[in-house]
Amino acid sequence: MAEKGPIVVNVRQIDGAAVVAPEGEVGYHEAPTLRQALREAFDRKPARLVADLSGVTYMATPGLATLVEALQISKRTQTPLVLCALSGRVRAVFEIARLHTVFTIAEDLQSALSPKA
Amino acid sequence: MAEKGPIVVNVRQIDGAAVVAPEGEVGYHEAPTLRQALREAFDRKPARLVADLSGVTYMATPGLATLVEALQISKRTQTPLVLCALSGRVRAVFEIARLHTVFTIAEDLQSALSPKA
Amino acid sequence: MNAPPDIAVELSSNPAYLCGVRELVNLISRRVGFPDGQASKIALAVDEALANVMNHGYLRRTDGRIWLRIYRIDAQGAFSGFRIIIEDEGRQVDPSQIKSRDLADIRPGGLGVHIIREVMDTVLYEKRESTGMRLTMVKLLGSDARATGSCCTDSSGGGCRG
Amino acid sequence: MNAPPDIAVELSSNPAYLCGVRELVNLISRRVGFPDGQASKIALAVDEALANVMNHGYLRRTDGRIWLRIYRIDAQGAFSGFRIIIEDEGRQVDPSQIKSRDLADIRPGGLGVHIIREVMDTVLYEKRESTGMRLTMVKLLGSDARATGSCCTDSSGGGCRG
Ligand SMILES: Nc1ncnc2c1ncn2[C@@H]1O[C@H](COP(=O)(O)OP(=O)(O)O)[C@@H](O)[C@H]1O
Ligand SMILES: Nc1ncnc2c1ncn2[C@@H]1O[C@H](COP(=O)(O)OP(=O)(O)O)[C@@H](O)[C@H]1O
Repeated sequence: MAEKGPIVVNVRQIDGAAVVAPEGEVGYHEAPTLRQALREAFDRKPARLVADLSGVTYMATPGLATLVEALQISKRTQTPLVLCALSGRVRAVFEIARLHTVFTIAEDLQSALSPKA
Repeated sequence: MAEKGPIVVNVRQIDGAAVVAPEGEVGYHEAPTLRQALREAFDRKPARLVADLSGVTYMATPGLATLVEALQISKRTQTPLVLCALSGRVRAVFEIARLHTVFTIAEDLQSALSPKA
Repeated sequence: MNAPPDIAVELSSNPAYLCGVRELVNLISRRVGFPDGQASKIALAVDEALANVMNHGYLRRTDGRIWLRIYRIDAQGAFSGFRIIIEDEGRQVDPSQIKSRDLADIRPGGLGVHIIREVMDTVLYEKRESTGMRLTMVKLLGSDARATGSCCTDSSGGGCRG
Repeated sequence: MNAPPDIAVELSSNPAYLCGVRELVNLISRRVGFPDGQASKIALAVDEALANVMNHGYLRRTDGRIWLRIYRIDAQGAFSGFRIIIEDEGRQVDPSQIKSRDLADIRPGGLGVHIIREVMDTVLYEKRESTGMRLTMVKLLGSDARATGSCCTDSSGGGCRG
């Protein structure tokens, strides 16, 4: 069982959408905490799940992998998953991994919550 | 002769005051450029000299030493020297060196230019 | 190759040090002349490679040793890139086992090696003679293509193409 | 003291590397538990010490070698501070010559050593047996007083108080 790192994940409910907002660096130690928060959020069967990454200062591959897993749950449960508010640094990691085309990515929380996203 | 580092020092004239504003990291390589800009500014006999440090990201002791030297010129020539807009990091260096009490330090450029400073 | 590295870091296999080493690599890459974007990518790749040593080489033990060495590559007197070598004393694996996953297959895992290959011009995993692994990466200035060169030979002479 | 350091950096005496090493020390200090303010001070002191080796030890030659080693100090199982050692192969000077200046005397120079002593709990300069100097600094968690402890003995046994 992976030990959990010192990461804060804020979870809110906005208009039927679950907004999961991790803060700080999401690496090997922190990813399990994010993973659990995402799983619990899916379990509550929201209309959509928004991962608000505005507070993420650094994302290493365990964080990416956790989001890939969330994408699978999203497909399986037919719950739209939208990522939003990626900093330049975080976006670069998605691009290097060529994952920016696989996810639905919105500019900010506002547009992530809008039905078009 | 010290080699000069890649530092930009902006020099302006505002109401008879010379405003010298270095940008970036002021370390061993960069200090000579700042030193020369300060000396030239004093040579033009301004009413006061303001060192605007708002653009300084890091100040190592050669930078401090250059300002100490400017303080001596300021005393000798009776030209008031005011430092302003120190970031938390730059201020900390002054405090560790116990030099924050030796200089006149203003919050921002505006108050550095006001006759009270 | 026998010249001393321009900068070398020896660290214990403790993830607490990853962030500091990443920033060191990032800042040094900028200072020697890599554009900011490339410098962050190099730092990311080194971060992933070090995390892999901690997780797979040392199985998350924090008392293993890791050596990171960075050599400048100069061509015609001008800086032209970095050779970065990471060595450990951890578990040896067949270099052919270290593969990036197929991106079409969306699932967690295998992203680190993928990123390392995307960022670097050459990526070579080898078993060290004694114990542990050696990863040699070359990043050339201005190159922004994924690793294509030879890959994955081990010291015993076996080889593969990733 | 014979245990391997938690993290060690070997660099050439090139000021281009100062900024990266400073950030490494800053981030690692935070990660192990120093408050942010103390971490920046530790980074500043290490930066000054490395710059001094480059300027005074190697007289600004950029091909000298510098070794920085950081050891965790644990007391009763809890992290309680860092021991930081910097070694070079540069010019040897009598440790008593390395002094911080009197602050009443406002003039440039001598600030680096002053800052190192302000930040660290113990500061010890020594001649290495062979060649070059060794600077050993201890910074304890929570301490924010200036260095008071013993200072400036060299290996030949001479000593002084700064
Ligand atoms: N330094 C290493 N030592 C041993 N095995 C490694 C090392 N680096 C990578 N590997 C192997 O390559 C695989 C892919 O690594 P990576 O792409 O980083 O994905 P992940 O770490 O998420 O599994 C790992 O699962 C592991 O089996
Ligand atoms: N690593 C070193 N090797 C040799 N001499 C040193 C070293 N560090 C400091 N010194 C001596 O101590 C003096 C004070 O150093 P410092 O306080 O940093 O001021 P500065 O570098 O501005 O002279 C230096 O001028 C130098 O003579």
